[in-house]
Amino acid sequence: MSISVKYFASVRDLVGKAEDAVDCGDIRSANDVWVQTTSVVMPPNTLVAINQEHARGGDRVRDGDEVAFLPPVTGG
Amino acid sequence: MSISVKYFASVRDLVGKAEDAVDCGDIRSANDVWVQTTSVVMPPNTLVAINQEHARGGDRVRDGDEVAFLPPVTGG
Amino acid sequence: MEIRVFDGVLDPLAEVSEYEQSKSELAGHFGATSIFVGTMRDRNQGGAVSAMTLEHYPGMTEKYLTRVSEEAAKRWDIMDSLVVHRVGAMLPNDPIVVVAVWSAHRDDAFKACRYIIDELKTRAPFWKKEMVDGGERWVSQDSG
Amino acid sequence: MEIRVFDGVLDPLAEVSEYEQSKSELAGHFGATSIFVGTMRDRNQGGAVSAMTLEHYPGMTEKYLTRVSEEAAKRWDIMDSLVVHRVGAMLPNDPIVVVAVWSAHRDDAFKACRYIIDELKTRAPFWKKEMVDGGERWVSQDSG
Repeated sequence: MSISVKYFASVRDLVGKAEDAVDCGDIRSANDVWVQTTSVVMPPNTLVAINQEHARGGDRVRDGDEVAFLPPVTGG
Repeated sequence: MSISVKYFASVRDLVGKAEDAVDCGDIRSANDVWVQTTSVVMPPNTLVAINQEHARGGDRVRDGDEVAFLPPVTGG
Repeated sequence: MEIRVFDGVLDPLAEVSEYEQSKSELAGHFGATSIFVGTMRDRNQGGAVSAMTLEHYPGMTEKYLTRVSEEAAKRWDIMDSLVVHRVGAMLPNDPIVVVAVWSAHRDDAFKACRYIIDELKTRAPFWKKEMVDGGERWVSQDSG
Repeated sequence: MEIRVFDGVLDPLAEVSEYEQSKSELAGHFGATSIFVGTMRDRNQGGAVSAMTLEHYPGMTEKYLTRVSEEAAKRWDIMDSLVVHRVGAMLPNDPIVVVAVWSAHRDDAFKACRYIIDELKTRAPFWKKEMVDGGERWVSQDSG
């Protein structure tokens, strides 16, 4: 098992990939996932989703979770 | 010239006619038109229109005016 | 801006589509459309209703529908509006009225559409007579 | 209650008509329908826009559209709702989203429809990329 990671829209353009996967290891939070999988600073308005639920960067993530980084939404 | 009078919906049913005409004579207000053209008491929620504008029973009417008596409106 | 009152079958969303397509100056400029459709229900004031007749005051009706639409256009930043109201005999599930407002943004569209239908129900001279068990009755107040 | 996200041409009022006709249990019972249509404009943030691509987060989008619709149904007295949102490539004047709410009375219909589109714009994971003079840009905030 590992954590699957998704990056959307302008965040995907920024990090240069749409998906990744990372071993849980010493990752505790969504913010840790960002740090381990990207080489850039997270834009300040970035949204986090854990298992397709809006969440906070400091929220706990576990093996098997899907973590996503999203820019502010602009639908409708 | 005279005042043309219209009665709508339940008011028409009450007074038993859809239209009438009355000489201006000593008529000053829409209420006077009602008294001169009907034999019943005006229902308390009756609306008055003068020349197709909402008005009050005490408003002045003149020769050539169109005066209408309307129940509360229920469109839409 | 258009208002219309007629005796016949109302296809509310076809009216909106046709009007929108006829106004080529709207294309690309509006971002929000708020539409309200009022439809005859088969119950009112706790009783079954089998049919209805809508009467109006020709002339005064059109005057007030125009005025209400103009008031909405002054009060909110809208690009166009349409009001079509049916009169005459109708049955449950028949659409009675459609109001549509086109605007750049949704707040203006929603508020103007709501204003037009609210004011129509308060000021435009329409009257409903319902067929109920035991005969006919004039509807005495707006059912919302 | 139905929500749908798809890549293709959206005919918003045809969606509403078809859905309403498919729900025979609604017939005669609803008196008010509030519909909102969001349409692509040819300008945004002061500049001309020639085309747009809408991206979303499959799965999460549907979850939030369902949730928002359910919240509206809990909060107001409504009988049914429909949300259809387009994704993919589109041009100015193309409809993007339609929300429809059926209710006995208009206050519930208007408020629930407004709630659904407002919450959709705040919480549902959609992103717009616009083609403008000089290239592409991600839209950074709701334009209303």
